[in-house]
Amino acid sequence: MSKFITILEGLDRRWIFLAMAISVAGPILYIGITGKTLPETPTPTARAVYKEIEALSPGTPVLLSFDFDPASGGELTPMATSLVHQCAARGLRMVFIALWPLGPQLIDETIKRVILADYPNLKEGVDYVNLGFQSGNESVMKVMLTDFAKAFPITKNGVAVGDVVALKGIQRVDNFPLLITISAGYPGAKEWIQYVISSSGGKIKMVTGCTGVQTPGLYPYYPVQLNGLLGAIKGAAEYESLVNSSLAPKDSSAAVPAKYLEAQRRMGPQLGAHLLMIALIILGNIAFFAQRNSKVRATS
Amino acid sequence: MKPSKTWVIVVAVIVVLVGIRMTIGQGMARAYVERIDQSVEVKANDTHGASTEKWTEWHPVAPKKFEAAQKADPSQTKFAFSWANTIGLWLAAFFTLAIFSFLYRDNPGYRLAEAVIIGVSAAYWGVIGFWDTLVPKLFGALTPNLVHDQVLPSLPAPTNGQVVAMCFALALGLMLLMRLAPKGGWISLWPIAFIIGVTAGLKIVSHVESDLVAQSIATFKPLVQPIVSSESAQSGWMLWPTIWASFANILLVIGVLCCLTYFFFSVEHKGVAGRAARVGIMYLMITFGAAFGFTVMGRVALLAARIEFLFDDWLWLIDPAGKRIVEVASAIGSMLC
Amino acid sequence: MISSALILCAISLDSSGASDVGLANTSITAAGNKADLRGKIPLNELGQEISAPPAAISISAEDVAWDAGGAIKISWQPAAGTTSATKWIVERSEVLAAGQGAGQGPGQGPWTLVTEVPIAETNAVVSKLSPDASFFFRVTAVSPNGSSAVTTTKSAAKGHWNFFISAKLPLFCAILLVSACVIYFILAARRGRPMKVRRIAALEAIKDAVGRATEMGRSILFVPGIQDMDNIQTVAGLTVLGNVSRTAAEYDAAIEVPTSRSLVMEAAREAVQASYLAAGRADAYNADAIRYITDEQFGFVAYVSGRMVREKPAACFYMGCFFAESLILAETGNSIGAIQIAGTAESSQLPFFVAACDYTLIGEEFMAASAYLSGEPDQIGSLKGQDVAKAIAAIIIIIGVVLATGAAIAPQGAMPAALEWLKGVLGS
Amino acid sequence: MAEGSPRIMKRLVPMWIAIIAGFVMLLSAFFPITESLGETVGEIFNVVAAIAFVLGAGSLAKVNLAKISRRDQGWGYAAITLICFAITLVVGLGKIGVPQSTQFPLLGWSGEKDAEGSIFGWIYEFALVPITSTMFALLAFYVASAAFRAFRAKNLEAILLLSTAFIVLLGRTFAGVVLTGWLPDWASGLRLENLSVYIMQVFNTAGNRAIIIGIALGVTATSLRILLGVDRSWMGSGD
Repeated sequence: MSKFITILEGLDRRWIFLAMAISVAGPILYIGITGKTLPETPTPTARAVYKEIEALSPGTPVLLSFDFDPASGGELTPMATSLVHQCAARGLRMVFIALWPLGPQLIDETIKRVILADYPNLKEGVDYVNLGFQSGNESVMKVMLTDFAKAFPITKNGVAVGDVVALKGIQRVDNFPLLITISAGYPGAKEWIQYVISSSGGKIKMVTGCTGVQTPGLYPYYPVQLNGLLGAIKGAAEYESLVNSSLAPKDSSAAVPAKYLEAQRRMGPQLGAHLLMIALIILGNIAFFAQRNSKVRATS
Repeated sequence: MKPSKTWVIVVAVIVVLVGIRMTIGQGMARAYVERIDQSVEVKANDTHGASTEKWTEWHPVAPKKFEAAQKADPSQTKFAFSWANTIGLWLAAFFTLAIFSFLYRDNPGYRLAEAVIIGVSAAYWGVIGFWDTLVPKLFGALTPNLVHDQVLPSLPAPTNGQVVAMCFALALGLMLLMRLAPKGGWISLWPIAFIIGVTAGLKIVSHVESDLVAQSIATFKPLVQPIVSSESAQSGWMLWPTIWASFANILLVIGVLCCLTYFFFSVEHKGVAGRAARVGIMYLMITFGAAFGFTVMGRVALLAARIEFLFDDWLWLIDPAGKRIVEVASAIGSMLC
Repeated sequence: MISSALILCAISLDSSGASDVGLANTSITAAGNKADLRGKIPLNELGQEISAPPAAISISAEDVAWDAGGAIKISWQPAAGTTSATKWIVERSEVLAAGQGAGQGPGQGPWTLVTEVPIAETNAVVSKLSPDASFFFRVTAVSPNGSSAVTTTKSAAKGHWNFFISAKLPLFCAILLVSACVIYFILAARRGRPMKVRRIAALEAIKDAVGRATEMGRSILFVPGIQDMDNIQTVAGLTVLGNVSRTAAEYDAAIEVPTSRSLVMEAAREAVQASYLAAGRADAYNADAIRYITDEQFGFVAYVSGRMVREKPAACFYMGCFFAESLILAETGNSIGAIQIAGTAESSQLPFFVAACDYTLIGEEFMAASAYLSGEPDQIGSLKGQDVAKAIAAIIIIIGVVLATGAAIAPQGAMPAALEWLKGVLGS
Repeated sequence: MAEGSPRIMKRLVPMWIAIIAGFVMLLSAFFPITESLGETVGEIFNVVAAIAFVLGAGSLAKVNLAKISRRDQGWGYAAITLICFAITLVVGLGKIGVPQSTQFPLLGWSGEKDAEGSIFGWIYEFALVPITSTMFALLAFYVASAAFRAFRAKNLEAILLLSTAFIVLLGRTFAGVVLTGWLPDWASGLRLENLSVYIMQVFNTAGNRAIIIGIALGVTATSLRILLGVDRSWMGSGD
């Protein structure tokens, strides 16, 4: 036992790194090969996101802001997929924008993955439109408050927004009853709340999918300024299972396409890593107490 | 410095394993593309007549599609093997492994990846700044015809205000660049002073409005929050939910006030203030612990994405998205199931 | 009475929304596509009112007072009785010279769609109209069966400019109050009133860290965050850098500042150079030690962590706006045994700095660091002013909580009104 | 350095520029005529920042060229950095390999700079993305080693820190459901997944709210110190 403690005390952190690599890679291989995923029970914040979108009648315009880049794609791409999936199934008019320079590509990828693949009858420019990226962070949001077309004068394809059917009746950002943001940092959900939601006087509701780091910082805004929140991959998995179960045809037992299971697949490595973290914290404390006891004995 | 023996062994083992993988089944890490023939009708206008513009683009496609097409017609030309993307895939895998190797220690592989990323990303952001900011904003306002005719035909004409603003921006930028001139470099402090002043002025408004006032108002919570049963309003308060909701509000209000006490600068942390500050620290520690726990999730997801890249796109071990006709993984899978 | 094909399209788009209610989800849910539904639903099968809805009885438009200018509020009175209409379409027209706009009303030009509002609402605010021009407005009720007759304003309305935005008065007062507290104590300090502040361990450690770097003959690493100059944390980080580099110049320690923005590099150079000058060590200043690396977050981190492992700085300062890179930097710094002092207002990153650094300045402490380090009485005075503002905020919170509690216990009493009044005064 | 004028030009003028610019921006928020000034200044800032890239690029080139010419240790890597920088800049600014845009096929420069087929897009996909996202993924490892070292029950604060992290970690995975899922409905509040939500809603909200309020005051005071010319350390401490 004492030998074990000595090893723990002087443990090279590279062993921890190795353990982490194994506990993440193992489940990925297992799930990747067998295709089994863990079940999910949605929490209220994830259910709220689902409910807000479901509450809109078909044809309602929604603003989707992709404020992230591929570096956070691991957490946020599954959310983007499911959010667009539900909006498309609900028949909402989707207006995509990005305040991160790499956002427009991610929008295109999501459109390709969900809309073009499964909702081919939705028309670009009518049922959805990608307005691309605008630089300026929160100043873009402020412009949107007074003049949406000024903030996003042209679509990603270079069409003037005045000619886009999907934007009919959109004068200001508060013409969108719902704002959906997918956010990885600055500018992101917090800035949307600060500059848009708090100035709109309750006209716009907002739901967000964000990284794990941002989640605690956004809880103070829920549920008053923020109506729904997907925190990290767990939130993504909960919401994904909600969307999948509501959209699955009741009579058929056809398997859900793998692209709609991305978040739930990621929960496997998540479990492995979390268990490792917990083990590490316990081991660290065993080492700490053993050390302290031996010190106490030495001094007495 | 010569790479140590351990490194030679580690690299050799990886190379051997990858070599074995390449020879089993379908092999690994190849990229395919699909030919897209673009054809666009151009309407006539003042400068040119009507024409049909044609060109070819190659877009990435799943290996499965290539194999299916090849099976149906071995001489097809719609799908093709892509050298550029295959090399890119191997390069990406190398960079991924090189960065991971930093966890063991600094090494030539990491230094190479580091050197590449600094050069590439600095230039990347310079290019983005040029095409996304300078062209539409600065040139779009000062030389609108050039931008309109060459790059962005749909850019709206600039307003007078925009032209004035961009002239001002250009002047500030030139002052900044005076740093490079042999004399008069001190003038570059002026634009910096302007930016610092503007930032300070703007941030006062936004922080007081959305943080100070809004967050204070959000704390106006009743310490007793009666929860009335929704089924029968006659039954009065529901005991347990009421107690819980009230308790949560009390904890919240105490927490906010104690944490604020911790931030007082002119009061020593002694006596009543000291005790309140200590409670405040406890709240902060719980806040930090929760944030830490949540972050672990996100970080693991990112690691999982990279490992999936290695297993899926590079090694062709797993295939969650169904991009290939996989026989290695499905064989193992049927064994496990 | 539909004026353009585009609006027709909008109406038919919306018809699916209405039929969603009327047909109780028989056809839409599976399709999820409005285009298919156009013209598909036989109107008579709805079993409801077949004719178009009644028009609004009257309409008026007036300038919104004390706004940002150019906004007009349009109000109308709907016809009595229930209707199957789902929304109002609001349109505007500029006032045209006589003779133009043939076929329309007098002086009314082509109508442009302004907004659509649910049928339950009876007013709409149109903003950002050119404040010099006058406009006519008209509303149309729209149901799945068609649209009503239009109701047009009798005279043109104009959105006037105003001098001050009254809705922002509470905010203005709040800023004034906080500023007054800060300025009062700055002036008091200048008059010689003694100001005491509690000690902050992290700030006292800065001098020691610089001293240790000097003793060991190693460099100091200072990272002013990864955001640009339009972030106040970067500015605060640079003010700390001004103070730290002064100490470094006095101790003759080498300081290295990698930045992730060109502008920040330029500003950091100005701050450090002036500090060396003030310390009488202008000759020791090396501009190349303050260098731009890359704007890319993780490219920057790759450089800084590689540099740390190779150069082994004795002290690392992270002062500014940080995101995910915080832990990579702090863990790498920890592995080389550097003294690490961090400060940020990015609350999501505080846990990592707290876990991996020796000292961390939390939020407001970081903002106050420059004032502390300078030791100048007027700057210390401003901290006292900040405290008074904080105490006022705490008192307002307590009053609000008392009112809210009263309102919850006695919803019929005067408390709810008082609570609303307080919120209104604060600008909510 | 010249005598006489420098003190005014180098210290006094910048200070007043900052003071005037700051107060104009502060007040502009309250008057309709100037309300949109913030947006305009935001655009100006972006353009200035883009122009400043010339300075950054200059510094990058200078530092690396010096390394190469001095044959410093690792000068080869400096050369690689410079080569990568030059290549990316050229293919990006020149839009090399970018196909025509389908909207305006006659305009040679209208294609997307990172469109499929462009070299810039290739560099982005196969160098920039893998390196940056792997760098980001390193965090998973550092989170583990930081937790092992720092989460030790040294005192009450540390115990709170580690036990909260513990509950959140457990509550946010399937493990939480397994461990406490058996609790009956009336005690469902004690289930780990619910517990972590309560922690977020009560303690985390309280802590973050106080931090946010504190920062708001800190920002106001910091900005005021700069705008009143009290804190001039951004242009060097001292006089």
